[in-house]
Parts: sequence; C-alpha cells; structure tokens
Amino acid sequence: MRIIVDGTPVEFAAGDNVLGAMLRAGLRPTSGGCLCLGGDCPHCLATVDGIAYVRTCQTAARPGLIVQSFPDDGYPPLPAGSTREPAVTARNIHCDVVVIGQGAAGRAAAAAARQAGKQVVTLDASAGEEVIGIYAGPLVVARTAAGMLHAHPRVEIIVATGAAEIQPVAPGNDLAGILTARAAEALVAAGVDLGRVVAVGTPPAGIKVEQAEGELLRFEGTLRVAGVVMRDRNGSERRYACDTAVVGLGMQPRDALLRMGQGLAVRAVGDAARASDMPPCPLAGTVCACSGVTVADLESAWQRGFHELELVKRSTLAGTGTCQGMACMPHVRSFLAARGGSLQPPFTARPVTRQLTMGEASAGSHHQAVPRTALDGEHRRLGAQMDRIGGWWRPWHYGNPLREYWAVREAVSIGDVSTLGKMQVSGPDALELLERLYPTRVKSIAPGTARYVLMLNDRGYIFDDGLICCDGANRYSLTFTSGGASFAELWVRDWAESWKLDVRILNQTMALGAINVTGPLAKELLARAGLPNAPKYMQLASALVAGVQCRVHRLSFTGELSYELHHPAEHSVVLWRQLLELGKDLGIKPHGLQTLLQLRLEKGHIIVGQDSDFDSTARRVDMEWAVKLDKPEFVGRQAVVRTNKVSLDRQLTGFEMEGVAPIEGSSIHFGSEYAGYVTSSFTSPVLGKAVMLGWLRLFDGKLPDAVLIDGRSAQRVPVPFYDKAGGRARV
Amino acid sequence: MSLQLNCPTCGRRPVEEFIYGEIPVVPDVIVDADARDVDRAFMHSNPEGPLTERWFHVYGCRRWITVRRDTRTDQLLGGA
Amino acid sequence: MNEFVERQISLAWNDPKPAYDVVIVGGGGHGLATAYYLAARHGITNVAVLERKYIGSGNSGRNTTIIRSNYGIPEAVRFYQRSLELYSTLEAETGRWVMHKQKGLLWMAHTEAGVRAERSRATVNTLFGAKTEYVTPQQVKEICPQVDITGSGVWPVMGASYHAEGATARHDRVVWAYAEGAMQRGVHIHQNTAVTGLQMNAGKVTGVQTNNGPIAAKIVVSAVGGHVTTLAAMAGVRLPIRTHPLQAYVTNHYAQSFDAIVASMNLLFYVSQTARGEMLIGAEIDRQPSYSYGAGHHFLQSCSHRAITVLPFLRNLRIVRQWTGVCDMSADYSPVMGVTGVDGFYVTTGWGTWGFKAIPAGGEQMAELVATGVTPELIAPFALDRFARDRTMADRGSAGTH
Amino acid sequence: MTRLAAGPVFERVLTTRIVAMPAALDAARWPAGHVALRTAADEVLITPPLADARVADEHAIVLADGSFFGGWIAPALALAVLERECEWEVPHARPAFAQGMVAGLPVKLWLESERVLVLVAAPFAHDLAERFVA
Repeated sequence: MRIIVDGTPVEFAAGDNVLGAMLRAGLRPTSGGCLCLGGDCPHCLATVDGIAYVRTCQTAARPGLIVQSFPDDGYPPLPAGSTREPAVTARNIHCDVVVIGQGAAGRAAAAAARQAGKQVVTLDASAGEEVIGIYAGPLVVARTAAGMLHAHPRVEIIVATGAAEIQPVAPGNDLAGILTARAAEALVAAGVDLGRVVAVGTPPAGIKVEQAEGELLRFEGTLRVAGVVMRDRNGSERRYACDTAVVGLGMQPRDALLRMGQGLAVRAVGDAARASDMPPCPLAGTVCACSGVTVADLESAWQRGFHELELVKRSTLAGTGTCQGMACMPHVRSFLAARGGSLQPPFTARPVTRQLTMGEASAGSHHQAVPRTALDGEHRRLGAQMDRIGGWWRPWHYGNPLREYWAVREAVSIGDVSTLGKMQVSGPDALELLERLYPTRVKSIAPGTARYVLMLNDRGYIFDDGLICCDGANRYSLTFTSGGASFAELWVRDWAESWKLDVRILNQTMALGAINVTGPLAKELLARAGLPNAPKYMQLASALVAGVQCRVHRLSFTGELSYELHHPAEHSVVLWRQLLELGKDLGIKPHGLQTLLQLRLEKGHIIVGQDSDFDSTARRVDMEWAVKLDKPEFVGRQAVVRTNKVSLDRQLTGFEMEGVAPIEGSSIHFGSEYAGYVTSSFTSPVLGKAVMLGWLRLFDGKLPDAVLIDGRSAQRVPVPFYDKAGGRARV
Repeated sequence: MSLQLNCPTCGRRPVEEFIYGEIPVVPDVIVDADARDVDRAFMHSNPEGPLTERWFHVYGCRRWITVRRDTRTDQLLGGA
Repeated sequence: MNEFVERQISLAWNDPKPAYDVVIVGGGGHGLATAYYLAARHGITNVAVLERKYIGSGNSGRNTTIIRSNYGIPEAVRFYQRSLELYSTLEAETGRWVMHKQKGLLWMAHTEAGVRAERSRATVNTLFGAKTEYVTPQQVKEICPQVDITGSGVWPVMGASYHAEGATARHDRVVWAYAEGAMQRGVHIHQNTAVTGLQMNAGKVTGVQTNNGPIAAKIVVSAVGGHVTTLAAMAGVRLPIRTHPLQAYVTNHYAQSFDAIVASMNLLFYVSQTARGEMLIGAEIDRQPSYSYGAGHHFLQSCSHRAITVLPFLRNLRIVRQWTGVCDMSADYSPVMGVTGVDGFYVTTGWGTWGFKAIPAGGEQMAELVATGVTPELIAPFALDRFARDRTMADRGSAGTH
Repeated sequence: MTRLAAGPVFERVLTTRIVAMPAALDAARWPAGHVALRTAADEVLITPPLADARVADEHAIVLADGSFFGGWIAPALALAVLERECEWEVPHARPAFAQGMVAGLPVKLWLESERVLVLVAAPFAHDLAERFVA
C-alpha cells in the first residue's frame, strides 16, 4: 500500500499514519522542528488531498493519498475550489455526557458515567474524532472521517485530552531529527530506526539512549541534527553526537477545551487537569515556528515596552499560527515571568482547537429559505424572470415589461400579490387594539369596507402600510406589505400582550393567495368569471370567482380599476389559469413587480422601504392626512407631536423631467447645492416623460420648484402624475 | 454564542429560532413627556448584567416569550 | 527574518499623575488617536489615556481591518473619506509601517433591489469624494477571479459597487502607532486602569475614579467601546447604544492571491486576505445585546456556508481561530460624537461594526472639539442630540454591515 | 439492503385552524381519527379538517386552512433526517408534537410509533422537498 508524497509513491504499513510512513521512508513533510506525533506541534504539516495545514501525524495513511510539502519559500497556494463538491454533513447526538479523549483517564471517566446510568458519547482524536470547540448550549463540535459531529450533552462535558510535551527552544531547534520522548517511543514501537539517540531531560521509555547532562545550549547539524550541546554544572560545554535527539522537557495540559468551556458544565480529568510544567526562560532559538518568532524577537518586544502577554503575542505574532500557541506559550510565559517577575495567565482559549475546513464548518447550514407563493410554478412556466423581493420569490417581469404595462393601462392584467401580509384579529378588545395601534379612526371603518393606513413605530416613523378591513363587530382583517408582513405579526402580538387586551390573532399570510385583477377591462373579466356585481371602491365582498371562494377587495394601486381576490392558497393555480383563459380575447397579460412598481409610481404611491427611509415621518412623506392627531392615543403619537415642533428638513416629492428617466439613486441639486436623491424613477410611456419620487431638502424653509437631477432640469410637481382626478381608479 | 432559550410551548431551542425584542425602560428621573418619548424611542439601558427581554419564537409557536438573561455571560436567569 | 514581527514601535510607560487636563477613557484606536491628535495638532499633551486591560484589547484588536468610505449618506461619506485619506498618509505621518494597503472593495448585489442600492451608493459616493463605481458581474469576475458569479447557482451576482480606495491596515499596528506618537509627545497611557466612577461637581465632570485611585481632569472623553453605556451612566448620560457581539475568524496562511476585499449585501459576509496571507472573514452582528465574548458555532457554520457560495475556493481552507468583539451599536447605525449635555464630558461612540475605519478621522475631530470647545463641521451631524431633534442619520450604507 | 424511496412525497395538507382562548382549546375534544397539533396555547391545527369545528369562545377564529405542506413518513427515515438536520432534541415519547427549526425551516412534527407527520408552511414546500431527503 502506498501514499504519494510530492509525486513519489511511499510504502506504508497497516496502522501507519502519514507521518509515520514518511519517517520510515526517511522523508518528512517540513524541513525541521521537534516532532511530537501528538497533534500539538506545527512540524508535520503538509497539504493532504488538496487540503493544506493537515497534521500528518494525525492522518491515517490510505492507498493513493496525496501528500504535498509546503513550498520552501512561503505559504501554500490558495486552492482553486469548485462549486460542485458535495456538502459535508453533520450528525446531531443528544446524550448526557461527552467525554473528550480516550486515554486511561477518559476511559475511566466514561465508564464511571455509564455506571451511573448516563448516556455517554466518547470522542477520541486518535480514532479521527477531533474536537474543534466547545460552545454554549452546551455543544461539542468534532470533525470525523464521516463528517461533522455535533454532540449536545445534557449533563456535562469531560475533557480528558491529556497533556502535550513541551518543545525545546534553543538554537538549532528547527533541525530535523529532534523528537519528543513520546514521539520517539511511538516511532520505535512502529519499527522506525532512530539511529544513535541522545536524550535531553527525561529520557524516553524502552529506548537505548545516551543521556545528555546539564543545560541544553543548542542543537547542531545541517538540516538534520548531528549533535546536542549541553552546559554542565561546571559551566563547560559538552557535545553529544547523535542521529536523533529526544527531548523530555515536561508537560503542559491540553486544557484549551476546558478553558473555552468556562461557565459551562465542563471539567477536566487526568493530565488535562494538571498544572503546566514551566520550562526555563528561553535564551535563544525559535520560539514560535508557526510565525517564525525567535527569543531575540521576544527580547526586542520587551525592550520596546510590550509587556503584556497579549501584546507580546500581537506584536510578534507568536502563538497566532496553526498550533495556536501550543508550542510557544510555555516559553513565552516563562520569558515574561523572568522579565516581569510574575507569571501571566495563558492566552484566551477560543475555537478552533483542532482545525477544520470552512466546508466542514458549514455542515448542517442552509441558506435562509425564500418562500414561494402558490403561483411560483405558474410564473416560472410563463417564463418569468424571478427575483427575491421583499423576502419572497416573485416575478420581476415575464419577458416584455412594456407589454405588461400597456395591458394594465389599456386592457386587463393579473398580478400575484399573495405575498401581502394578511391577518385576522377578533375578540372583545379587537377595536381597542387597532385604535391604539393605528393613526387612523378605526371605529369609523364601516363593516364591509376598507381603509388605507400607515403604520408608525414609536419613533413616529413609518415602517409599513396596508389596509384595515372591517368584517363585523370586533372582527377585522389587516393587510401589510410583503416585506413588512413578518414584522407586523410580531408588532401586533407584542402590543396586544403589552396592553393585556383580549384578542385572537391569526396570521393568514401563508394561507391566503391573492391575485390583483387590474385594468379598464377588469370588471368585464370578473363578470366573465361569474361576478357581475363587483364591489365598489374600497368595499369588500365575498363571492365565487371562477368557482373559487374569494374575498374581493376593490382598491387600486396601479391607478386603474382593480380588484384583489383573496382566496385559499390551494386554489390559486386554478383561479390564475381561469382568469388568463377568460381574459384571452381581452388582451390579458400577467404583470410582474417591475411593471407594478412603475404603474404605482405614475400614481405617486410610495413603496415603504424604497421611497421611505428609516426616519420617515408622515410629514416627511407628505402624508399627514393619514395621521389623525385628534385621536388621544396611538403608537407613535407622542413622537409625531414632538417631531412636528421641529422644522421640516426634507420631504418626499414628485418630479417630472423631459426625456429618459435617470436611474434611481440619482442626486438632486438645487443650483450647486446637494438637495437630495431620487428614490423611484420611470420613463412613463403614457405621459411621455420621466416621473420620479425623491427626497428634497428645504432651502430657507421652502422646497425648490426647479432642480437639477443628474445634471438635467427637472420640476417639482404634485402627485399623482397620471390620472390626477383619479377617475380611472375609482370608476 | 450558541445560546439556547426555553420556550414554554416548544421547549429548549437554539437562539437562531427567535427574534429579539427589547423592553424599553425609561428612567423615572426623566419627567418631560417629549424627553421620555425620545428616551423610549432611541435610548437603551443596555445593562451589563441581568436583563429582562422578549423573544419571538418565529420558527416554532410564533409567540413572544419573556426571558431573563445575564448579558455578561449569556446565562439564563430564573424569575421571568 | 520575519517581516511581520513588529520591530519599530516603542512604548514608554509612565507613572500616573493625580491630575491631567484631559483624561481619555479607553485605550483603543479612537482613544489613542484622539490623544495623538490632541498632542500633534493642538499641542495639548497633559493628557492621560486610561485602559482597563491593555491597549487595543477591545474592538481595535478584534475587527476585520477594513478601511472604506462607501457609505450611503453624504455626511457619512464625507467623514469616512476624511478617515480614509488620513489612513493613506498614516505611515508617512507616524513613520511606522501599519501595513496599509489599498485593495479595492467589491460590494456584491444579488437582487434587483440590491442592484438599485449599489447604483445608488456609487452615485452618492462619487458626489461626496469617494471613488465608487457600479460594475457588472463580468467586471466583478475581472476584479476578483475567485468569485463564482453564479453564486453556486443559488445566489448569482447581479452587479456590485466597486470602491477602488477600499483598503486594509494591520489593526494592532494602527493602535500602537498612535500610542507611540502620543507618548512621544508627552501623553501618558495607563494600562490595567479601569474607571470605576466619574467625579462630578455642580453638574460638571471633574475627574475619574479608577481601580488605582482618583485622577482629576478638566475634560473627560469617553472613547469606550462596548461598555460605553456603563461609563456614560456615571455621568447621568443616556445613550442610544446597544452592545452586540460581532464575530470573525481567520484561516491559516496562504500565498497572496486574493487581492480585493469582497462583501455581499444579501449574504452578509466579507472576506479579505491579510498581509500574512490569512483569509479573514466576518459577518453581521449577533442580534441580541450581550457583553459576552463567547464564540458562536452558528456564526461559524452559517458564515462559512454563505461565503463558500460565492467564493467556493474557501471550502478547503482550514480555520485557525474565531473570536468575538462587543460593539457599541447606535439606534441609527451611525456614530455618536461630541458633547453630551454634561460639562466636561464628551463621547465618541456608536462605532458599531465600523469603528476601525473611523479611527483617524474620529480621533482628529474629537481632538479638535476638545482643543477648541467647538464641534467641527464634519462631525456636527453625528451629535448625540440629533435623536431629540429628529435628525437621525440612518444609513443604509452601514446598517448591518462592517 | 432495503432501498428507500427517493424521498418522502409531500403535498398540501388541509387542516382546520382554530385560534381561541386557551381554556376553550383545553376543554375542546376532537373526533377520533384527527390529529390535533397544539401549536400555541391559543391555537390548534387539526388534520384532516373538521366538518364542524366548534369551541367555547364566541370570538374564536375558525378557518379551513391549506397553508401547510407535508406528509406521513416512516419513523426511521424521519429520525435519520432529523439527526442530520435538527439541532434540538426531538421528544422520545409517542405520540408527541414538536415544532422548531429543521433544515433551516420552520417545521412541525407529529411523531407516532409507526409514522411521523412532517409539516411546513406551503411557501417552503420547495425547500422542504430539497432538504428533507434520506
């Protein structure tokens, strides 16, 4: 069985990890540094199967696996990436206890928990289950060969991750051939010949070594260690020639997960719970191999006033690389303790403790789902260009917006307005609730009629608009804009609860479809659909239309005769198809949002969120008529009263201009002064000129009449631009 | 943060299922009606410590719940 | 030798004095820049900056280091453009390498409404001095070849605004460059010094209480980040601020080949490659107010998922670390700078997720206010009393983004 | 090995939805053969729909409601998908009602020993079909 290392096949034995196979073949992925084989140090990193920064000591060898060393002169290249790789999956497990680490302490902890009747999940890095972090929840996230594992323990998390060996810091510590004691033991057990071994500090078990005595001064050799130089008690140097240097410098707990889990039910057992051994203050050599930081760099930082551990980390970048300080932190702390006289706590532990790719991190995640109306399939079949609008998939146009426009203005058209927010409110306090919510006199809305309303937040700013329909005593239907509907439900429920009113509230947005039938021939179409006596302007009726039970709203947003047919969404497709069929010889076309936005602009109707801003009062959008300040109480009333005391600074106004409309967002100037910008614009076919809404600043308390838009002359004009008398809409 | 909230109707759920709602608290020392209105509309107590707040369970029952939480630690507190 | 090891800047610490002309609370970028400009531009050097931990330990050391001025309202574009200009000359001014690099910023739109917003942004930016143009998906591909303009077939790129002056700088070095410059001119910086109270006399602030004892001051400036509400409350000042966690993460180091800064309006993420080669990724704030620095898993999951959709090469990059800052988000997503109604007490706050890019101009303007007692024209629109005056600064160009 | 069907078949589910005082819903009894999902203290969703739904609340809102998509599926399949797509712990008792985020969608589950009803608001039907697969 072979893996491919830098293009060359390398044999491996069953049970080998990638690093073990390479070492047996006399290779290693990086040029030097003390190997730990425990997943702690950064000295065995390589690109494995296209993923850089993989610890080869933690990666099981398997046939055909491709290993690439990092380039000598820098970092690995960014991969090209593909959009079509399968997503990594996540598995959720709920249990009582998660035990991380399956050494002796971890096995004992798991056994004890099982004995106590607990459901236990064990995770073992040596079995390829690498915990990347502990999060509030609590949640333990691990990467495994089979994908991500999200473990949700009900009782506690036990960290049994053991301890890491302390790396040597001395000149020459970046040579090859240096091993920690445990690494040496593992390699010998795997049959790797270490040659002549010199041991520094605690010797490895079961390996014949020459013990180096005294204080470590440096490693010597070219690329590979050939000798270890020590200073003995008498102060004289002694060189120990070797093929391999093995260092036993003490242990530090692998307690990052424990520290990360502060405030959660997390405890450590075994070596993970031990205190860290402290190496002597380093004198020279590389401290942080990940970032290439030497003892001289630490000294320089200290001399220049960087004394806090975090500042030393940030100024040298020691501890910010792949191993996140596992190799360097004891030495940096020891250095700072020697200089500053006190031992500073370790860096804050944060995810990720074992690395994962962004693809792995994304496991279990989905994009925010964008809802589709019951007519979504119809629109797509009709060739609509679909767009995400106001939180829904909606038809932007069906290929020829101008034909859609003329169908509305001169014939008949249908549009899908199922996305409108729809809500029923009933109960003894229904009227009281609406009176307090809306800036209009709700009591004067007669049963069977509807009224257009603004919705104000408690800043007095408009956040939505819609209709109030009175269905009877203390029964109302409300509509909201498509984009505002989800918030409206929160808003109505919150106020109802906060005022402790006795009401029943049902959000029907998803349950009801709505089709707008609009155009001068709309009445004719409805007659053909079985509704000869359609309701009058701003009135409602319940009726069968094309065999579908509908609530018919007679209103107009397009400026033409319009009927909104609200109906159970399961019948939307039938109704839609019937209307298109019945209107064939009337020139019917469905219209998309683009056309709707243009039609309403000709009528000067605002789109909340496009024309209005976060701070739009009714006064600023010139709709003060919709706010009845003679009502004693409604949400935003105090704010309206308060802001009315301040001079008006700008207003949403209509503009006309010859020629083609400038783009939305175009700037408006009064002389050379910036005066605002265009929020909606359209070159009106029926009017033969450009019509716009836009924000205009007041100058000396007045709105200028003549302005420049996009550098061209434009006139401020009252809205609507089209059918000023309103005869077409109100017939 | 992977905060979990306890919905009385639906049970423990990740915070991503909820929409946050603040309960405005205007200090009593503010007496002028307009000043109180401005405070209610724009200012925040933003305490470092216990906070009573509302969450709307948009992925579940679609109702508001009231929660007490320590903003320093995100630990949930009883008594709400 | 590793060029990223900082070898230039020296910080000279002093013992605290009992009184200063000006005490600045908060040793992050804004506090230190204010101190620097007070000393460098106005000769006011009897100044102390008090930092409860170490300098730059708050949001200055936790952000994604992006510098841009492509905001949505004229007042903001002007202010951030000033900041962007000061950043571009910061190395010359301080003599310190802060790794400033102009990279260009792509702000992608994936809906018709997004396209309209980016066209609009380009218009207002151009008008007020920021170099932003609207670009097509094909141009997006030319500017950043790694972008999958089909958005993995799910979120196609429909257009973008390209802000050519978008840049990055090393956040810590900006902090230290200002700290060193201020110290060299006589400013004292005291770390591990937490303000526990404000000294008031007849409605005027006269100094601060700290864990190391009282310090008198003629003027106290709050340059505190997420914890500003608590400090302001000591002066009886109510703020339109909520504190929200903001998270980010980095990958390992890779060879330089991702030149632009890439952000998505709909998918709410932003990505750049640091000078050291890490991919640095951030997203929007957590929605609930919190002072917790705890890392979130949902953020890591969701942000990775969204970023991969448009930048599929990220899929196989390994993540090294994620972290959290707690940021001071204002009620209208714009900063709050200037007087507070309490004599001798100024604030610079509301820095939300865009504080880093504002450091130079924020410091410069606050210094001018402190030195002259007159609110400079550039920051007058961002005064605290705008909320009561119905002159909020709601900016679609900053809402919910960095 | 058993070959699973390509995926569950989801279709529009007709229900009766009642919003009423909690006490009225507590007291109400539904005919056998109907599943009643208590989605909130003041709301119940009943499928198949009731011919004649009454509760002791004159202000109750009672509606025939076709706003959900879903279907009955085998428990093994449901649990396999939930293990992958659901972060919260699904109740162990049977029958049990649960609702919350599954695969990023607002899902309602009715878990019986032999079958599981999965529901999602109809506008998310497309996403459910894409995401709720074996």
